[in-house]
Amino acid sequence: MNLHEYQAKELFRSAGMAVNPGEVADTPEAVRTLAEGFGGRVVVKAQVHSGGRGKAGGVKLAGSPDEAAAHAAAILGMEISGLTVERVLVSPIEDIASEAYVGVLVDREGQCPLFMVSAEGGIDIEEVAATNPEAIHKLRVDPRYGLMPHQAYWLATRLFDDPRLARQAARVISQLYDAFVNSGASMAEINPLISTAGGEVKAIDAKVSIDDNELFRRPGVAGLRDPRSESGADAQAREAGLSFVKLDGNVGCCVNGAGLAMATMDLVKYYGGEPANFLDIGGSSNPDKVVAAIEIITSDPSVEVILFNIFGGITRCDDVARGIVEATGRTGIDVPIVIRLTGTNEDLARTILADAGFAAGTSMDEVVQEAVRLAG
Amino acid sequence: MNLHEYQAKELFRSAGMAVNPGEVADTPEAVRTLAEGFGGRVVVKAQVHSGGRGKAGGVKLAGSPDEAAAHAAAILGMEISGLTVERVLVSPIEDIASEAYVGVLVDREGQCPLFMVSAEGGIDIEEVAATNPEAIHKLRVDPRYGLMPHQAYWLATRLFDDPRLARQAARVISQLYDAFVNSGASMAEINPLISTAGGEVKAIDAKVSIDDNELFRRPGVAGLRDPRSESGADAQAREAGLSFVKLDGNVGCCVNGAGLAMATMDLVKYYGGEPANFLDIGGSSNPDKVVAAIEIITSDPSVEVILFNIFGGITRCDDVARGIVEATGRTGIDVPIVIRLTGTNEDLARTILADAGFAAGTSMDEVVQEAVRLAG
Amino acid sequence: MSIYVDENTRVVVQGITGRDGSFHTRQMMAYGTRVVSGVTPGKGGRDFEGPDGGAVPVFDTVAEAVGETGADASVIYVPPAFAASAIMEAADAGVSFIVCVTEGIPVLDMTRAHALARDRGCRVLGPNCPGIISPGKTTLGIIPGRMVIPGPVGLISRSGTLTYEAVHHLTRDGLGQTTCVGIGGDPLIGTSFVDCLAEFAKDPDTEAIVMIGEIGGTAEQEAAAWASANLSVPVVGFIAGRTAPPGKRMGHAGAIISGSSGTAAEKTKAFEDNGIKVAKRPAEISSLVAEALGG
Amino acid sequence: MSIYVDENTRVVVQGITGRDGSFHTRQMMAYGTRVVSGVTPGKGGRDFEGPDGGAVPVFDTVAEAVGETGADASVIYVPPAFAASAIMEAADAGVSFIVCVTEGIPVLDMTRAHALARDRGCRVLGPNCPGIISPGKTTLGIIPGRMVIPGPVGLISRSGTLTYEAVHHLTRDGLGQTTCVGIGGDPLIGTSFVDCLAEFAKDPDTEAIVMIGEIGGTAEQEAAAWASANLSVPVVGFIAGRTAPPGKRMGHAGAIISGSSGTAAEKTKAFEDNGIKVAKRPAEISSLVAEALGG
Repeated sequence: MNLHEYQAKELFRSAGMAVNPGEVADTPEAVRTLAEGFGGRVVVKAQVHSGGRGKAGGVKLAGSPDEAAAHAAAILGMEISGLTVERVLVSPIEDIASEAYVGVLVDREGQCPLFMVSAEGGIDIEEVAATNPEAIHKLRVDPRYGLMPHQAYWLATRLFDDPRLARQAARVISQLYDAFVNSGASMAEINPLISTAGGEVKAIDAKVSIDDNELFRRPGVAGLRDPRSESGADAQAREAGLSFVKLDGNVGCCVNGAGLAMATMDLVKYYGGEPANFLDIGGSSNPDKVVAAIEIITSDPSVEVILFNIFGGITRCDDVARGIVEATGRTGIDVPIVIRLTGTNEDLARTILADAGFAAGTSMDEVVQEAVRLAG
Repeated sequence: MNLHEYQAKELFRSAGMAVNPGEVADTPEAVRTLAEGFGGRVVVKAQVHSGGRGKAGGVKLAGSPDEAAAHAAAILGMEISGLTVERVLVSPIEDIASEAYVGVLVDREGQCPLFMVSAEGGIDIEEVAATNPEAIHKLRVDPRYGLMPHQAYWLATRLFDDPRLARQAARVISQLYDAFVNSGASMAEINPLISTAGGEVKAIDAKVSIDDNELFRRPGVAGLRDPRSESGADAQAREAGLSFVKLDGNVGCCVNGAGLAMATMDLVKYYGGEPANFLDIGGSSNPDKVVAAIEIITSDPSVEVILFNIFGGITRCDDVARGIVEATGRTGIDVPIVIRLTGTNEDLARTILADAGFAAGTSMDEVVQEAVRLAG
Repeated sequence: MSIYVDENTRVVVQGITGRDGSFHTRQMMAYGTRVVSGVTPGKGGRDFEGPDGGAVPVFDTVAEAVGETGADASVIYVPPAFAASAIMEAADAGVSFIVCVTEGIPVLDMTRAHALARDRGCRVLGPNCPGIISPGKTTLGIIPGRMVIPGPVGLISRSGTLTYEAVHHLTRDGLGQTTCVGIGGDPLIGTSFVDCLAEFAKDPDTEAIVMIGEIGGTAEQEAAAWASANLSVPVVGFIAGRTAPPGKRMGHAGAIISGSSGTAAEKTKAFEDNGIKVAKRPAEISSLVAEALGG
Repeated sequence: MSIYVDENTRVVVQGITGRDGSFHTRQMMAYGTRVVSGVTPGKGGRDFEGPDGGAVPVFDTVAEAVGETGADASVIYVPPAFAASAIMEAADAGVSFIVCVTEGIPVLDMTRAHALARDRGCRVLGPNCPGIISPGKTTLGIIPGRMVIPGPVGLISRSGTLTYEAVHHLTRDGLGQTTCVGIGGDPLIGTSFVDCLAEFAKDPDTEAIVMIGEIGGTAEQEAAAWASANLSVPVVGFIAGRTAPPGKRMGHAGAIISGSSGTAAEKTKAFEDNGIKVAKRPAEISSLVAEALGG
C-alpha cells in the first residue's frame, strides 16, 4: 500500500524528523489561505500515487497566494497516470543549497533492509543508478542490530561534507529507519533531502510503501489507505482476498495460484490472445471467492471470454464449480466461459458443471486456445 | 537506583501489564479514604528500599478502612533497615489462587538478560534457590533478538499448567522484558505474579533497579529518584561524582581507584583497624572532588583519622594535594590526616603538602599502619 | 535418493490442530511421512488423531516436541501473524529443516526469522511455499502425493499449482522425480534455486533438473550461472510472467518487476545463455526433459 | 613475547581529539605505540599532533581509518553515551582488538556491543579498563609506561590503580613483565581472566602469572579452576574487597557481592584450592612471585 506524500511526511514528522512544513487542501480557496499562512511563496503538489507527477504538471511553484490558488485550480481534478488528483499539498518554498537522496527498502539478496543514498538527489534515482551508479552508496542493515549509529553517520557523510550537515543527516537517516520499521514499510525514501542556505537539513519529498502483510497489526497505518486511489475492481479484489491486476486484453483469467495464473496469461499471449487480467483466487476453495472473481472480471467491459484454469491441490475443483454455477446463476453473464479443471474432486466438479450446462476440459493448452478463439 | 514498589508498578502498567490497583498515601487519613475507595479490604505496604519489609511489620492486611488507617499510623514513620517509611501503598486484597515468581536481570556470564521464573512465588527467591533450585527455570535472552514470543511462552508454561493462565503470563513476561529494556533496568521482578480464583494473572509486588549509567538519557526514569531514600552523604557523593559506601569503622578512607580503595580498606582491617567507608575519587584529579570527599568523610562522627592513599596514574598527585590543602584550610578538620602519595607529580605534591604542614609517605603499608594507630 | 528429506525424516507439525494443519498432517501421514509430533500452544498433552487411528502427541512448545520425539524437521501451518515466530521457535529448538507453508508473513518479520535460522545453522524452505515431496518416501507441506512418481527428475519451483501442472505432465509421460521442491513465492525465502541445485548435484539418482521460475529478483539468473559452472546433468527451465506489467505484484509477494529488472525476458536469456533449454508452455517442460534424458 | 599486542600492533584511537583521548594518545606515542590514525566524527581530514611533531591522520569513521591506515587495534576514549557504539563501529570496521577505557557504559548497550564483537570475531578488552601494556613494546590505554619493565611475569587485573600498586612492587623488586592486562571492572567485559591465562599459557616468556581479582561474579573462581587444569607456570593471586559489605557496589559496577556469592573469601578459597598462593597485602604479591620463580 502506497502512502501519499503528505501521509509519509506526517509519519516522518512523528519520528521526530525535520520535514518541511505543509498542509493538504482540496479547493483552490483553501490553497490560497494556506499560501497566505506560509508567506505567499509556496509549492503546490498533486497528491497521487504516481512517479511522473512533476512531468505531468502536478507540481507548481507559486509566487503569491493568488498564483497558488490558480495552480491548485489547474491541478485539482487533473488526471495523472489514470488517477484523478483529489488533494494538493501546499508547502513554503525552501532555500535549497543541495539535494540528496535517501532510501531504504527490503533487499531480497541480503534478506535485510538496504539503504541507498546519493548526494545526487532531487532527480529520479533509477536514472542515477543507470547513468552514474557510483554515485549511489549502499548499506545493508543487520536486522539483529538494526541501523547502528556509525552506519547512519557513514551514510550521512556520503551526502554532505560539512560535519554539521552530516550530523543532521545522520539523525534523519536514523529516524527514517525507525519510521520504516515502525510502520511496517517495504520501502521509504526521501527525495530530496535538502540542505538549506542556512545550514539546515530537511526532508522535502517523501515516499513510503507499506507491506500489505503488516496492515492487520497496524490499524493506524492501515487507516491511511485512500480509497479514491484505487479502482473499484482493485478494492473489491482486496476485500475478497483475491490477487488481481488489471491488464489491457480481452481474455478474462481466473486461476488458482500466482505462478499458474501468470503461466495462463503467458499462454493466452502465446496462442495469440491478450489477457484482460491477472487473477489468483488463492489456495482456498471458497465458492464466494469465485463469485467475487467473476464479478470483478465481468465488470471490465473489454472482457470477451472468461477462462478458468484450476489445478486442484488444496483447492477443491467442486468448490470452484459451485462458485461458477452460483455466479452465473445470480448475475447474467453475457460472455462465454471456458473451464479447465483437474485435480482434487475433479469428477464431482464436472458433474456440477454439466448439470448447469457447462463443459470443462482437462488440458490447459486446449482450453486456452479455445478461449483465445472465442475472444476473437 | 532502586524504584519504590509503587513506581515499579506504574512502569509496568505503562507497558500494558495487568497489575493490581494501588495508590500511595502519606497520612492515615488518606489511607482510610483510599481503603474506602477499594471497598475496605486492603493491604497497606511500606514504601522503602528494603527486602525485609514484611518481616519488619511494614506490610499489613486490613479488613476495614479504620483498620487500614490504624496500620498506616503504625507503619508511617517506622524505621526499616535504617530507612524511615514516608509513604505507604494501599491496594485491594486479591483473591489469590497461586503465586509465581518472574525476574529478569543482566547475567554476567551470558552477557545478556537472564530470566528466572518459578512456580513458587511470593517468597524470597534466594530461599527457593537455596532450598529447591530445580524449582527455578532460567532462560537467556539473546540481545540481538530480544525476548522471542516462544521464549515468553515457554517461561509462562513453567508457571501455570492452565493454558489460559499461561497465555496471560506470557504476555506479562513480554511486558516485563519491554519495561526492563525501555527503562534501562539492571533488574526487574514480579513477586508474586498471581493467578486469581477468577482466572486472571496479575502482578502483585514489583521491584526494579535502574542501571545508574542509563539515567543520563532517561530523564523520566531519573526523576523517580526518591531523595529521602538516601543519606545526605550518599547524595553528596553522588552529586560530586564520587563512589562512596558508608561502613562502621573509624578510619576514613580516600583513595583513587575502586580496586585500590577496597585493598586499602582490607589493609586497614589487616592491621587491626576498621574502615569507616569506601571512597573512590576516580581517575580524574579535580581538587574539588577531594574537597567534597573530605567533607563527606568528616561528616561521619565516628571517623577518628583520614587516610589518603593515592597512586598517581591519570590522577595527578599535586591536584590531590591541592584539594587536601584547600579542604583543610576551608573547614577546620579536627581529626588527623595521613597521606600516601606516589606516582604522577609526586614531588610537586609533596612540596604543596609540606608548605601546608602535611607530611606524606610512599608506602601503603606504613601509612595504613599509622592511620590505624591514630584511630586508636 | 532424495534431497533434504527422506523416509527417515522425523517431522513435527506446528499448528497441527488448526484447519490447514490437521488436514495436511493427515494427508502427509497417509502418504507415509513420519509425523512424530505436533505443536499447538495451549493444547499440549493431547493426541492428534491421524488416519488409520494413528495418534500423534501434541506439545505446547517445539522444544518439548523435539525433546520428547526427536523431530528433526518441522512443517509450519500457522497464521501469518505467528508464522515468523514459529520459524524462530523451531530454529531455536534445534530443528534442522523447516518448511513454512504460510503465505502473507510480514517481510520484516522474515528478516529476523531468516537471521536466526542462519545463526542456528538451520535450513528454512519457504515461506509461502508448497513444501517438498520425495516420491514414495515422504512429503512435507501440501504437494498432493498422487501426482508424483519416483524417477530421475529433480524439480525446483517458486510456484505451487504451476509445479503441479509441470509434474502432472512429467508423471503422465513416465518421467518420475527424485524430489520436487517448492521454494516459495516470497521475496525473502530460506532456500534458493542454487541451494537446491547444489543438493541435486550431490544426488546420483537425479539425472535431469527442472527449474520453474517467475518474474522478480535475480534468483533464476544466479541459478543459471551456477548450473552452467557446476552441473553435469541437463537442466530445463520455465519462467512465468512474460506478460506481467512492471511494478505490479503478481500474487506472490516476490513476483514483481522492479523498474526494468526481474523480467521474464531477462531470466529466459540467462537460462539460454547458460545452456538451459526453456519451455515456452508448461506442457513443453516434459518433452524437453525427455529429450534431455534421451540425448 | 607479549600477549594480544606488540610493537607491530597498528592502533587507531577513537575519540583522539577529546581531552582524555589526546592526552593518552600522546602518552602512548611517547612510549612507542604505533598510533596510525585517529577517529573523531566531524573532524576527518585533520592531523592530530603527536609528541615530537609526529602527525596522525584523523578520520570521520573507523572504516576509513582502517582502510587508509591498516589499523588492526583500537583504543576507545569516548564518553559513555557513545562508547558502546564506538565498539560496534570498530568491530564492524574489521578491527580485531579493541581496548575500551570508558567507564559508565550502560550495561544493556554492552550486551549488544559484546554480541556484535563476537559475531565479528573481534576481541574487546574492557570496558572500564586501564588497557594493556607490553613493557618496551607498546601500550594501549592508560597504564603509565614508566612503572613497568620487561621480564617474566604476566599480570591480569580487574582494577587500575591496584594494578599499578602491584606492578610498582614487582618492578622495584626487579620482576619485569611480559604483559600487564587490565581486564576491567564492569560486570560485562570482553576479555576474562581465563582468556588472558590461555594467552599467557602460549607465551614461553611468561614464567609466572599474577591475577588481581576483586569481589563480584565468578570470574576468579573459573580462572582458578582453569589455571589448575591447564597451566604449568605458577600463579599468584590477590583479591580486593575482603571488608566489603554485601549488596553494595564498590565503585566498579562489577564489584558487588550478590547475596552470599562473589565474596572475597569464596574467591580466595578457590585460588588456594587450586594451588594459587594468595597475597594478604598488595606488597606481598611481589615476594610471592619471587618465591614462585625461585622455586
